[in-house]
Amino acid sequence: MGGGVRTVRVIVTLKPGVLDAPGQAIQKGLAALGHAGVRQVRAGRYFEIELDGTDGLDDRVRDMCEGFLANTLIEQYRYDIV
Amino acid sequence: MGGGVRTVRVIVTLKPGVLDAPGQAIQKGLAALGHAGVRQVRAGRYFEIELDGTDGLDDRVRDMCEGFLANTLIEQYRYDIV
Amino acid sequence: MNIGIVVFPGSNCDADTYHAVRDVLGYHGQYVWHEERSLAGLDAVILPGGFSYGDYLRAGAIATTSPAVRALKPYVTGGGLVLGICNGFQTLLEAGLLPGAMQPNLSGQFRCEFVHLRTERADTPFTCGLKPGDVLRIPIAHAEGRYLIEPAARPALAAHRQVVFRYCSAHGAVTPAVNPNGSEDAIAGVASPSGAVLGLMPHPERASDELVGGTDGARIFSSLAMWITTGRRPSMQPVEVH
Amino acid sequence: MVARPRIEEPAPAPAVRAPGAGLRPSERDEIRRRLGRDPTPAELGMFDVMWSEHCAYKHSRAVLKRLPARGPGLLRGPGENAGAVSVGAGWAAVFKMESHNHPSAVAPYHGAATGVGGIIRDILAMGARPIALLDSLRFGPPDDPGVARTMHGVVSGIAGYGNSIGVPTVGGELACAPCYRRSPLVNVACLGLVREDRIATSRAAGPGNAVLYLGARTGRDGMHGAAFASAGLAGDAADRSAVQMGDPFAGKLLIEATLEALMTGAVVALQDLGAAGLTCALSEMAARGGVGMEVDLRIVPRREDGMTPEEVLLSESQERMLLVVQAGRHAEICKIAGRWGLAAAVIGTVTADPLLLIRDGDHVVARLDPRHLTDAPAYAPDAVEPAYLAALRGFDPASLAPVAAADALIALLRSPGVASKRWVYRQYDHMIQTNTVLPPGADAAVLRIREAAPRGVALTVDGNSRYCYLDPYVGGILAVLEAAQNLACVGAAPAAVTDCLNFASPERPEVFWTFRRAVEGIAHGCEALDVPVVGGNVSFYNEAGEGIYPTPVVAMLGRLDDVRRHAGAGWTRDGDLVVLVGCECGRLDGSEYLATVHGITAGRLREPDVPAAARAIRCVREAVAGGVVSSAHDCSEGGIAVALAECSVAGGLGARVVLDAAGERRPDEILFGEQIGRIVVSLRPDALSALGELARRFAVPLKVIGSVGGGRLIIDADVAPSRAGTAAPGSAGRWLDVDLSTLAAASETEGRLS
Ligand SMILES: Nc1ncnc2c1ncn2[C@@H]1O[C@H](COP(=O)(O)OP(=O)(O)O)[C@@H](O)[C@H]1O
Ligand SMILES: [Mg+2]
Repeated sequence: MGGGVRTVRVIVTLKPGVLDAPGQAIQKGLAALGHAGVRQVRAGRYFEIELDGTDGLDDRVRDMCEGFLANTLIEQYRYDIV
Repeated sequence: MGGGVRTVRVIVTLKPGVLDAPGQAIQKGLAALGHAGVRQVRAGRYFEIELDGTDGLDDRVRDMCEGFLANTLIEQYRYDIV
Repeated sequence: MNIGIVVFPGSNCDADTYHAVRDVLGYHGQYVWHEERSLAGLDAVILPGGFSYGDYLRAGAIATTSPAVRALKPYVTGGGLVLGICNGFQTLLEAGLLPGAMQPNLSGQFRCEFVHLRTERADTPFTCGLKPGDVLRIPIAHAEGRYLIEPAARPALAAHRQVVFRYCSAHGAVTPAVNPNGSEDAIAGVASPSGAVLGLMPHPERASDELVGGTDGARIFSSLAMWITTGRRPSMQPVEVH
Repeated sequence: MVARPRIEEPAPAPAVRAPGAGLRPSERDEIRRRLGRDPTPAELGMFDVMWSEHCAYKHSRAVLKRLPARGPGLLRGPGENAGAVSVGAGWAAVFKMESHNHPSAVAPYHGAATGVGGIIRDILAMGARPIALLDSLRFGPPDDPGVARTMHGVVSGIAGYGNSIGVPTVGGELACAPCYRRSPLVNVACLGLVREDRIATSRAAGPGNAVLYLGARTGRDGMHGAAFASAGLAGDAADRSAVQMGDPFAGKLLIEATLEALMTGAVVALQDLGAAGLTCALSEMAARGGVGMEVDLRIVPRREDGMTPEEVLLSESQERMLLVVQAGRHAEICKIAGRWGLAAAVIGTVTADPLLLIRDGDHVVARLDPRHLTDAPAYAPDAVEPAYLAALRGFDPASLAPVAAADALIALLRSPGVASKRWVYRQYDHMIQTNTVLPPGADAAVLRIREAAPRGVALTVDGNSRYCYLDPYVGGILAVLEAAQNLACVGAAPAAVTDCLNFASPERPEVFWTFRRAVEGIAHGCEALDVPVVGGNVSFYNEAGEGIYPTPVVAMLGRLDDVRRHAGAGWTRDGDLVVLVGCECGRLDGSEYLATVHGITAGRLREPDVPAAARAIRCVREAVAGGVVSSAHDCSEGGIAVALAECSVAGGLGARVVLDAAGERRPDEILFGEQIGRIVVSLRPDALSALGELARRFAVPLKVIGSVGGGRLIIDADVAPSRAGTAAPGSAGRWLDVDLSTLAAASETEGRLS
């Protein structure tokens, strides 16, 4: 198995079309603060994961996302490995 | 003022040194599900903002972050403009 | 005496606070809609608990954009008294009217239960009827009540004696076991240096009636009433910042 | 018929689904016959959802007629969004329970959260302010990490929604069994308060009146959800649109805006947009009022571009209401909506003819009698007694190996169904609105009604699915009696019942038989107590893999004339007497002891002596309300030993008790046997004669079994010398001697479940 430590950055957002109440509230808040031209805000979650070993990293990360970090019924995820 | 619509991606995380309880909980959750070798998890928030106009974008985004999206007493932010 | 209770669209302890102030204690209270731009004429303003604007960013963050919260700064400068309860406390932090920041409870969960509070400072408008060391039994109900203060601001907090309440045992002992949310130094309530602005996580309005929750919380409201009716003014304590 | 207008239980659906796919060939024929033509695609989609099991109660309607909808103080029974009973001084309590099982299985947090939102809006539709919530939960064994995740997700979802909107969750129940592993149950009841003369209606009326949309904007949420709650739970993770997301902030705004709108006097009728969205609200409101409506879908406020008329008609977006507003007064309502930051729009008008005319701009998408949609066909499924019952009834507890009493007690206290639920209810704001006189932890919650002081109400939710598995009829009776018994312990008299009937597929004759028997049992129990069933909900098709146990759940509302006269479960005073009200014997059949300690779910349940239990319940209520006793707690799961342990832990005081061990009965049966109508009370010695007086009046057995005091729970066996020879081996002497902190630690779940 490959050694070393890798950092994975995961972003989880709601699928398009799913109600994003936080995003809407933040958009309103920005407008109330006087920020003009904010067309849309989408809110999501971010995870920075330090992982041991480099083998099968994609599979491992996908597993974590599908089984835990995201609810794929309503959320989508993307990640990059640093 | 420059036209067009730009997308800004903001990531807000806790400053180093501030105990990241949600991150620790996720780390434990991953371990309980059998994911070995998860050294550390840091949790944060993610925002995808669609903005009208391209002028002074950096200043506008910094303003939004400092004054609103992040609590700079305990949080740090970074962003990129797509 | 005229106590204003600010109503945000997502406030949900506004009516409870009003009930405690008016029906139980017999003081005059009035609701103040969040779009109000002036707080003039009010002897004190209470920011009640709830979820001001849904609290989808950080608790209290979006509330700082409202006219009523923006009016707080001039109101305080002009000698006004402000009490922030739970979400109101979070809002005062986000608005920069009190030092520090809130994080989610260490448990990661909402907590609704009775806690004990040790009175650390009894010379504020909200605690003048108490003695230092008095233990109050009052409930909490929050998901984000872990009070943190950045290291650089800690000396000032101590020097100005800004910690007004700490979580403690029934006998007044401050131990990690009785800290319900992981707050730094078991801090449950913080005031401005003069004491004119107080924020606390526990809900005194829920402990103002013998039949529901006891009457320890009423002592905070009756302190405020005593302060106002006797015409006392908050005084700056001597400050030593190291 | 009992009020069962709509339900709020969408299930995941395949992403692509033809409209009408859920209809049977005979139903398609019936639609053509009623319309005298082929339905339009939109109409077909409307029939599909309105004639789903979920909305139409196709399989359950006939059976539900058995439930009694009459009783003292009943104000609204059949035909509205929720039932209502009087609580005195001109105030009405509105009460209803609903399930959100399927959504909670796939998205525990959001499924449970939207379940809370949905039931709250049913109460709101009656013009009432929601004042309390109860939750009844079933999960698989929590040592399974997947189950634990679901369980925590559900609890935090209920907390997330209920806490935000400021309605206290004051009680509930939670039980675990393997059959719920992939089919968790999430039932939520809501109580509302409204002045009797201001109870609202959903009957549309007044041709020319405005049909007004109020609330959050419409998106593609939960498309076809209602139709799919009527199919078994398939594991299709590709679907996205059947899961709705709630926005509790919008839910709070909707409560305030709706109540303010009602205060204007301009609102003629209203209903929430729940399952089947606009389709359901439009057709039900029109059909109930015997009128028609003309509606333009173009005007419906939307969240997304490019929605088709069918999508707008069927969307299950949350936090929306439909109002009929007096002609010319809609601007007042729109202004209120604006103040609360909600969308509002007049989307149509009421018409005299019973015709639902739905346009998308100039294009007519549906044109039909609303009653065609609401009067769905009903079916009488076959019912066959399940074969498994005979085998389970043959079980003989005499075959059990003895277990040390203290070990069994600790095991019982640790089991998730018996252990303290503090880990659950401390996540719920149970104090907000400052009316919670007796918080969760007691047998029932007690709320004061400030508007009608000194009156109060009590709330409990009960249902033992193990009993229903072994005998659904007896289980149904026992659910009702246990609820009443819990109310009695806090000093309240039963006033109204709402139920949630959770079953597997009604198309399986063995399942349908259990459904029918359970309803008959509930009906019998309610009739015996003279308490009306004011509403409820049926959830079928709970069968991912194995089917669930028949799980009827009963929520009961009680009245207290003087809310200050209540009691808790815990001992309050050293030296008080401990008295058992009701019969002394319990049985091991179907008991928690069998399940937890021996891993057996079997036995024959006896039909309870309902009148005797009802008398014991009345006796205890009078004793509590009359201030005769200091505490009261019923013996439920785990029998008298667990009840005594709970009284001790709750009161922080020990007790010394002697139980009759004469005769052939096994010690475990005496300690852990279960039976309805047994209540442990504590009282001052000088109050004993008053209690004896009550017991004689109600012809209820009474026995002093011990006294409160010390830091240990000690249970001794009393073997009368003359009969000592006949006592079961090992029964004499000291059965139990456990210190309080051991009991408390066993019951506490901190670090195990939380
Ligand atoms: N899911 C839940 N939510 C809120 N409270 C609960 C829940 N489950 C149990 N409780 C509370 O815990 C206490 C004990 O519940 P339970 O053992 O079911 O009582 P009983 O046996 O008297 O019906 C009750 O006050 C009940 O309301
Ligand atoms: Mg009970």
